[in-house]
Amino acid sequence: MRSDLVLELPNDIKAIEHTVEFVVRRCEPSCEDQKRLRLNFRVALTEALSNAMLYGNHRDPAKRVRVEVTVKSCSVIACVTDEGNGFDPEVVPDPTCPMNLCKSGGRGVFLMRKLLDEVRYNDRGNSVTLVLRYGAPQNELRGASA
Amino acid sequence: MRSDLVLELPNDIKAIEHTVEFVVRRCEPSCEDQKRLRLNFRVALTEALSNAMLYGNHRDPAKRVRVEVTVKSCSVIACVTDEGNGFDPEVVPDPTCPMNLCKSGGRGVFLMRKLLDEVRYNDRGNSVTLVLRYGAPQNELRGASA
Amino acid sequence: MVFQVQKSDDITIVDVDGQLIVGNRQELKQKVLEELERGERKFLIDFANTGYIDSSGLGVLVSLSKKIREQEGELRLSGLNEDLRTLFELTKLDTLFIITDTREEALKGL
Amino acid sequence: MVFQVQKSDDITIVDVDGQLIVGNRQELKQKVLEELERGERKFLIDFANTGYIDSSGLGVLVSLSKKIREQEGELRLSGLNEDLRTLFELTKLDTLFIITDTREEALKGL
Ligand SMILES: Nc1ncnc2c1ncn2[C@@H]1O[C@H](COP(=O)(O)OP(=O)(O)O)[C@@H](O)[C@H]1O
Ligand SMILES: Nc1ncnc2c1ncn2[C@@H]1O[C@H](COP(=O)(O)OP(=O)(O)O)[C@@H](O)[C@H]1O
Repeated sequence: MRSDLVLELPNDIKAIEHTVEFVVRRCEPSCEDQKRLRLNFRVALTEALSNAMLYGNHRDPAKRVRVEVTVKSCSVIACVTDEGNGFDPEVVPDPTCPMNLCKSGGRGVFLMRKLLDEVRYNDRGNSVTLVLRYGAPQNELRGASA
Repeated sequence: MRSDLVLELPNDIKAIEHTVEFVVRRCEPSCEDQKRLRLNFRVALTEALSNAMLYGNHRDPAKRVRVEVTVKSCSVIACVTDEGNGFDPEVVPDPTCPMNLCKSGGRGVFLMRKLLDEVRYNDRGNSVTLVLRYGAPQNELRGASA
Repeated sequence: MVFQVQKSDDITIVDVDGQLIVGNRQELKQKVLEELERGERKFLIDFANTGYIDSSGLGVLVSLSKKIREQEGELRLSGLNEDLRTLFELTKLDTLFIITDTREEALKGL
Repeated sequence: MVFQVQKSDDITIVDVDGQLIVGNRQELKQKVLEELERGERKFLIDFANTGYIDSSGLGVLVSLSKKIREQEGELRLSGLNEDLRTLFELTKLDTLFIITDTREEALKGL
């Protein structure tokens, strides 16, 4: 299936806010859950983009981040891919453990997972697919209502 | 040279406004001529996108428009490509002729050329490159001041 | 973008908030044609809150002006900032329309 | 986005207009740390005009709160709408901060 929107972005964290805004506006007309699009999807996409730019592409301005967005009748899907070597998303520690609560970092992957219905990494770990579902059959653990 | 921003857009004229806004915001920090970025470039990019969607892609929602943007120290360059068969930009009539003045159409290509320093089609005619220059060596016939 | 329609005596005033471009021009056209069908004859389109206009926006204005004149009505434009005026000048459409600086001037003349 | 700093008696109030995210968090951090160095000790960050916050925005709040406490100061947060509260709850940061509904409440307590 062809994506509804593809972006190749410069590796510039200043571009994240406008990019997220642009993608969300594009999804708005078709999305039946404006509230979770506005909060959950927006924050999760911001996390995915900043991880791609900061860790995947190591802030290298010559690298790019690719975003593919697909809007379906019951979901919005965004795939964010960087040019890095990836990582193992399974070993990210739980930032809500008392030991980690006072750390300034480590909440990005956790938030994505909490906020969305599905967060899937490729094997290499340099590409993450974010899924926000709405309409009937929904994941019970869907973040904002947790 | 790699573009600073690449977009593959759905063939939906409702997406044009947000796309133009997104691209212009991306160019703003580096552009030394905010006035012509805001008017000349914005209008010209709108024309290029609507022609690509309406004539190139014949309003077909399965088709896509590709936009490549490059921001340099003395110019902003946008290349807009559709999936159509192109046309001959040389035979577009002058809309300011008294005969044409009362027609409702035919001002898009003309405006792009008037507003920008350079408007270049590929041989097939399905891809147009828009150039807004600023800083020292400028085209004398640069639109807004004409 | 939003098109707001108001009446002042027998004049129909349309405010264009945002852009008048290919994605929304039909909306403006429809709004004005509805009023024309209802019997309205004097129109003012105010661009004081407009960002930019593209060629298809200009095209809609040309076609509305023709339709209004066919019904012996009149269309005026007001509130064009420097940027928007440039577009009318480049396309020589400033010679086709009655354009006034302010809405008040336009209302006086209509 | 803009960070506006005001003083009310000995309290430094920072308004976050827009988003607090990876692209601008350093700006907030710097503003607050400058005030801390100048000797200010009571801080209120008001989110009444904030759209959303990402994990790095939350991270900056955590690190500011630590730095302020090290100087025996105090940081409060106010004006979080339902969306923003959700983010604090999911990350359990609501247990780490003193959060009040309104700016007035926060000022009274500080
Ligand atoms: N796209 C990526 N490429 C490489 N490493 C990543 C990527 N995304 C996340 N990581 C790794 O996972 C860790 C946890 O990320 P995250 O939960 O977002 O917290 P933080 O960004 O605060 O470190 C990062 O520190 C980084 O090592
Ligand atoms: N990308 C394109 N692909 C095919 N034909 C095009 C393209 N762009 C412009 N044209 C042709 O050029 C003509 C003039 O376009 P333009 O000056 O924008 O005025 P208008 O859009 O009002 O017709 C169009 O009617 C169309 O036939």
